[in-house]
Amino acid sequence: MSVKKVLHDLVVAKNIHLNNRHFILELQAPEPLPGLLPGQFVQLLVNDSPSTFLRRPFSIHAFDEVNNAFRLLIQIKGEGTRHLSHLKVGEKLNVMYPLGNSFSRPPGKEVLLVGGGCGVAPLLFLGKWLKEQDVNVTLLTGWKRKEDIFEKEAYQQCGEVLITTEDGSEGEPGMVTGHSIFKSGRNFDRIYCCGPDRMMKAVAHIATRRGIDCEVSLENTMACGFGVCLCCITPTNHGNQRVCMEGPVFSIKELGW
Amino acid sequence: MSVKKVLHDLVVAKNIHLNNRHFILELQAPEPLPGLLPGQFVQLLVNDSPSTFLRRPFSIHAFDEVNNAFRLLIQIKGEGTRHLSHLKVGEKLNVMYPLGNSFSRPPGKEVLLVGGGCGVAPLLFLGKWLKEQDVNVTLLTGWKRKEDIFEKEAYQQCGEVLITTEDGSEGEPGMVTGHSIFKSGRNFDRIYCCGPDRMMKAVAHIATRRGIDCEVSLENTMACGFGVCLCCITPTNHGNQRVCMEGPVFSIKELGW
Amino acid sequence: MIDLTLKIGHLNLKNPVMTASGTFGYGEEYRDFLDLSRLGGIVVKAVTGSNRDGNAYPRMAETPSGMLNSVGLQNKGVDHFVKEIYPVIKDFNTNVIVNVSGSTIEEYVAVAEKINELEKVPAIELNISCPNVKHGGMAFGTIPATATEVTAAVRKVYQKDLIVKLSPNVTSIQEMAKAVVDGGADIISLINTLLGMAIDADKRKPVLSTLTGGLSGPAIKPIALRMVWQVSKAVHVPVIGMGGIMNATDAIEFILAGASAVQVGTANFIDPAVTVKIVEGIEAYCRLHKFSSVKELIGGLNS
Amino acid sequence: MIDLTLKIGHLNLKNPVMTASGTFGYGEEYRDFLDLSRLGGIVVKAVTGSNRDGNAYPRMAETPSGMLNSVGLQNKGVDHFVKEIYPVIKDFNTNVIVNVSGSTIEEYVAVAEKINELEKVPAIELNISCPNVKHGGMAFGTIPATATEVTAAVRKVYQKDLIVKLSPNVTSIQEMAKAVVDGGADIISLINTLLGMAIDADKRKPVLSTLTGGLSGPAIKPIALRMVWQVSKAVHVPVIGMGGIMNATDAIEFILAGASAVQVGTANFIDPAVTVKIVEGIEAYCRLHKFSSVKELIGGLNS
Ligand SMILES: Cc1cc2nc3c(=O)[nH]c(=O)nc-3n(C[C@H](O)[C@H](O)[C@H](O)COP(=O)(O)OP(=O)(O)OC[C@H]3O[C@@H](n4cnc5c(N)ncnc54)[C@H](O)[C@@H]3O)c2cc1C
Ligand SMILES: Cc1cc2nc3c(=O)[nH]c(=O)nc-3n(C[C@H](O)[C@H](O)[C@H](O)COP(=O)(O)OP(=O)(O)OC[C@H]3O[C@@H](n4cnc5c(N)ncnc54)[C@H](O)[C@@H]3O)c2cc1C
Ligand SMILES: Cc1cc2nc3c(=O)[nH]c(=O)nc-3n(C[C@H](O)[C@H](O)[C@H](O)COP(=O)(O)O)c2cc1C
Ligand SMILES: Cc1cc2nc3c(=O)[nH]c(=O)nc-3n(C[C@H](O)[C@H](O)[C@H](O)COP(=O)(O)O)c2cc1C
Ligand code: FES
Ligand code: FES
Repeated sequence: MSVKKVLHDLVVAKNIHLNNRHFILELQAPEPLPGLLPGQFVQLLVNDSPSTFLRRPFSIHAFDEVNNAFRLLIQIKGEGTRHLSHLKVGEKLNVMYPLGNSFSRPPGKEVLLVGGGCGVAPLLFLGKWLKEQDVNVTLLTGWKRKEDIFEKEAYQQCGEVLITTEDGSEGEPGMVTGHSIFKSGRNFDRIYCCGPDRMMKAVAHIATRRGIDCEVSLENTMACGFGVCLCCITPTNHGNQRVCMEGPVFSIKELGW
Repeated sequence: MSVKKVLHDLVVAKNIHLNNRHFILELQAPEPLPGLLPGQFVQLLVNDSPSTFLRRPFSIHAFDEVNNAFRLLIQIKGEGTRHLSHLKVGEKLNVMYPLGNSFSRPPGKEVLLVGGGCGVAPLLFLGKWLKEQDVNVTLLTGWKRKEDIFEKEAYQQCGEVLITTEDGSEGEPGMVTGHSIFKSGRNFDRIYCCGPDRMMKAVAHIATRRGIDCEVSLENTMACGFGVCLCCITPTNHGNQRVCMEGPVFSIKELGW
Repeated sequence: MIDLTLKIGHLNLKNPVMTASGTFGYGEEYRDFLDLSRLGGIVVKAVTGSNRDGNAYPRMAETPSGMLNSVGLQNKGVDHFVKEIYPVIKDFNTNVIVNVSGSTIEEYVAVAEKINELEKVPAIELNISCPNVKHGGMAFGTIPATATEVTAAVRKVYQKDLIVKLSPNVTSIQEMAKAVVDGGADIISLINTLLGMAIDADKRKPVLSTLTGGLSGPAIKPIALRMVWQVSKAVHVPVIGMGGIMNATDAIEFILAGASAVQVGTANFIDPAVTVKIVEGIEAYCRLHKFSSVKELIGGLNS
Repeated sequence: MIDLTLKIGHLNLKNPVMTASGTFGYGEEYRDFLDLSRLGGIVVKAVTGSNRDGNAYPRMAETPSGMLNSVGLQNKGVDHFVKEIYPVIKDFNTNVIVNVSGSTIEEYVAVAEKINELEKVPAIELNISCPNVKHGGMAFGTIPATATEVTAAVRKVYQKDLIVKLSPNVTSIQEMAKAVVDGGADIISLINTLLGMAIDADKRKPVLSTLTGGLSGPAIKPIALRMVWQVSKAVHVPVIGMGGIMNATDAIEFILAGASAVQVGTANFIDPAVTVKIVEGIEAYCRLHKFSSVKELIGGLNS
């Protein structure tokens, strides 16, 4: 039973630049927001960007039900995201939401969240949601170097935060997949993972080997975002599925990873 | 001998909204401007307007050599001009200029300038330039109604200002072509005219009948503005001519009007 | 009151605005955004003889004012359509038209025969842009004789309105239009997508898994308008125009060029409620320009 | 040092960036904005047998990410070109290529013969998109046999490099490419403009005096890329790619698709210095991606 999707003009309540490639957009609704779930995403219409024809999808990074607001964590990749980074407080943005399925409740109380780069976006919302359900959250994030790390404090409110940096300037050196937590023998009821495909596949591989349940969130390129164009499909063990409808969250078993 | 054309990023020094359809952009150059002549135009690159692919041509409305600035008087017609109307002081605009020929020196000291609607744009620059040469300028402008009239004081600094309004709320009622000046027997050494084609043709007709020399400024749609695409041509008695190079100013004799 | 209704073939349309196949699913997903009964019709996505998985991901590339797709007719086949989809969509209070696709003439015929039995489907749209497996993969719609042949074969088994949708990837669209009229088309719709390609310069790879794909969106509007104009002069059957329609002004341009109705495709992805806005915009245009019926606009170019 | 030079046919290019015919005049007007000697070549506008006034105004319509033109080969004819233009442009320190157009095969041949005499013109580009007056106005470039015929006729009288420029308004661009190679083309350039139309909904009139015109600009890039890719696979002569190139990335996409060189058209109207920026951008790309020569990029798509 899915919530009705809506198209709203939301107001930019905050635009926080984390560094020169990442920023947070806080969008506020005049009317009560529909219920939003971790893993869901929105489709933004980017105005005034000649090379941005289609909407742009972004995961919900945080949800503030009291203030009728939610946040997106955005990495500047091309013209569309660059334009969004210049938005000023008070400007309006046409948003379609809520889209996609969501991360599911874990089968137990010990979970590991793994995020690489901007893949951390949905994990903050997920971490808070899990914590509210008394799940014990450990969050592992990978970065290039210490200076790139952002929002550590926010994540620490959800649980323990582990870090890897490629240059070793903070936490363990190397990639997330090399982190000692995977060799520690510590068990998890589920791993939730988000990031570049290659990283997710490597984590899925570890999870499979260790027999841990694992959900990943895919970011296939999308034309519509609400299930009608069939452009975003991924092969699963029950045929091609739409990442924007049956996903973006899939269990690695469905994906055959 | 034509001045070298340049492409410059100019700074918006002022954006003065005259009414909800007309505004003045003052553009300032960091380096000395080349000499600009009345009747010449510029090609603006409109950024961030998805439906505006080509540059947009505008006549030079006023030239302030001391401050390295010039003004454009712009009417909001579509997306391109709407975008320009939102420009803020300090923003930059890529401009190609100076383009086209210019109004020529009059053969005597008595001239009439006739402008309809936004066609007044080049006439302010022209009026000042003529006045500096001790030419006696009379300016006749036509408007829908009194409330639409703008910059009357500026024009009055060039000479006598005559007005027609379609509803008769100021000056003589009707169109410029019906103004009593044309029946007054007063003679002019030249009429300079700018506005919608139909109005210019009507003025040209009066001029021909009265044996008065007349120059008009055309606004054919343009792709390049500097003579290479051959899209802006107008038939003349010496073949198709480019409005952006051999024009925009033509004598009505050349045009066979 | 502005009269937006019209009749093309035997189809009664509430207004000239329909949705384009492959961009509107089976209508279901749009119900959050608009009231389907406000549309002139919806053309549901391609139905083939049996299940097709479609092409591999990536299937989409954004291009200047447009997009390329290589979905590849993904659908569960005509029997699934008849059993599972039809019962849901048959009571939409609008014309539900089925886009029929195939790889062989036999497949087209088999699908058309089964759709012919569906009471609440008043018309099919024959998508002849599909590659013909018996003809080296050249699309049915790029060879006049083949286009006539597939149209005639379907005509034999299909009793209701037969819309044939033309491919724009041809030298002479007029010739193709005549070919399908010869085959028995009641109505012509056009244009399908133009064959294009996108390359990722940094990765030095084609963006689409299939290398080439179909171009849609405003980028193709000038080509679509030209073809609609040519076809409406070349044949006497009604024409449904499409290609890059984003708003009411675009739709009116197609109608002026000679289309009786229009379809809206890619624009639905950007604004799923756009079709209803287009209906309203056409009505506003008629009011402003003092036309009492949208029928007065069809082919109404001054010269 | 990145090597941007290349040889196509007998033409030595400093770099793969040339200008497209009809968008660069005779080069003169661009001297305010760039140093012509930095370009691989310039293709001057169409030259015909005798004076042509071209079409009536309006000749231009802006479209989504593109424009339509219906200039119609306005030029003063080949004798005027030889006498008045050639002396001015012959000493531009770049390849000056003449675009040859006509309404009959005889006219093409007559022009090519005269250009053949011009020492400093190393190649002509045969524009076969022109309507063939003896063939009901169908363009030479839309019928393979006619394309072969006009190419072969010109080949007989023209000794230097013969570039044939293909029209994209065809069902099979590969077939056209083979047809002109059969006729003796040394090099193929493509694409010319796509036939399109623009309508002013408020005035209910076509925008262009000629009703239809040629579409150019980024809107057509996906179609152009696809055709360049198809042609470079179908024939063995070098290909010059164009259609919507606005920057170095676009140019590289064409080279990866199989073009040896590129031409830049409409983009010059928006930024008259764009070609030099594209040269610099290609060099920067090679440096970044560690190619020592641009030749390594030609057809260099990974799969
Ligand atoms: C369900 C979903 C959720 C997402 N959540 C977030 C998020 O929370 N934060 C965030 O920063 N980004 C997220 N993304 C990715 C984001 O949508 C793209 O980065 C954005 O659309 C790029 O737009 P652009 O105009 O700036 O770049 P473009 O100019 O469109 O592209 C720039 C480059 O990025 C590549 N690219 C664009 N989109 C994608 C994609 N989806 N996958 C891989 N490569 C791509 C292009 O191929 C190109 O090379 C999400 C994507 C999906 C599908
Ligand atoms: C040499 C020259 C000098 C000009 N000087 C001025 C000036 O000083 N002030 C000023 O306000 N405007 C001037 N114009 C007109 C101005 O260039 C156009 O109004 C502007 O380009 C419209 O851009 P847009 O994107 O807002 O509208 P668009 O969306 O491009 O067009 C909106 C509507 O206006 C029509 N239109 C656009 N350009 C023209 C044109 N050139 N002639 C007739 N109809 C047109 C279109 O067909 C359309 O119906 C001049 C034009 C030329 C050629
Ligand atoms: C994602 C996508 C899928 C499509 N699938 C089909 C299809 O299955 N059958 C068909 O006849 N046309 C299909 N089309 C073509 C459209 O129906 C339409 O002809 C084309 O997109 C041009 O219209 P537009 O520019 O408004 O999108 C598809 C188009 C898109 C963008
Ligand atoms: C205004 C204009 C005039 C053109 N004239 C010619 C011409 O005379 N001969 C020719 O072969 N191509 C002509 N073309 C086509 C271009 O050379 C080029 O093939 C086409 O515009 C596609 O490239 P682009 O998208 O970079 O402009 C013309 C194009 C434009 C826009
Ligand atoms: S993006 Fe269109 S179906 Fe998923
Ligand atoms: S606008 Fe291009 S020649 Fe005048």
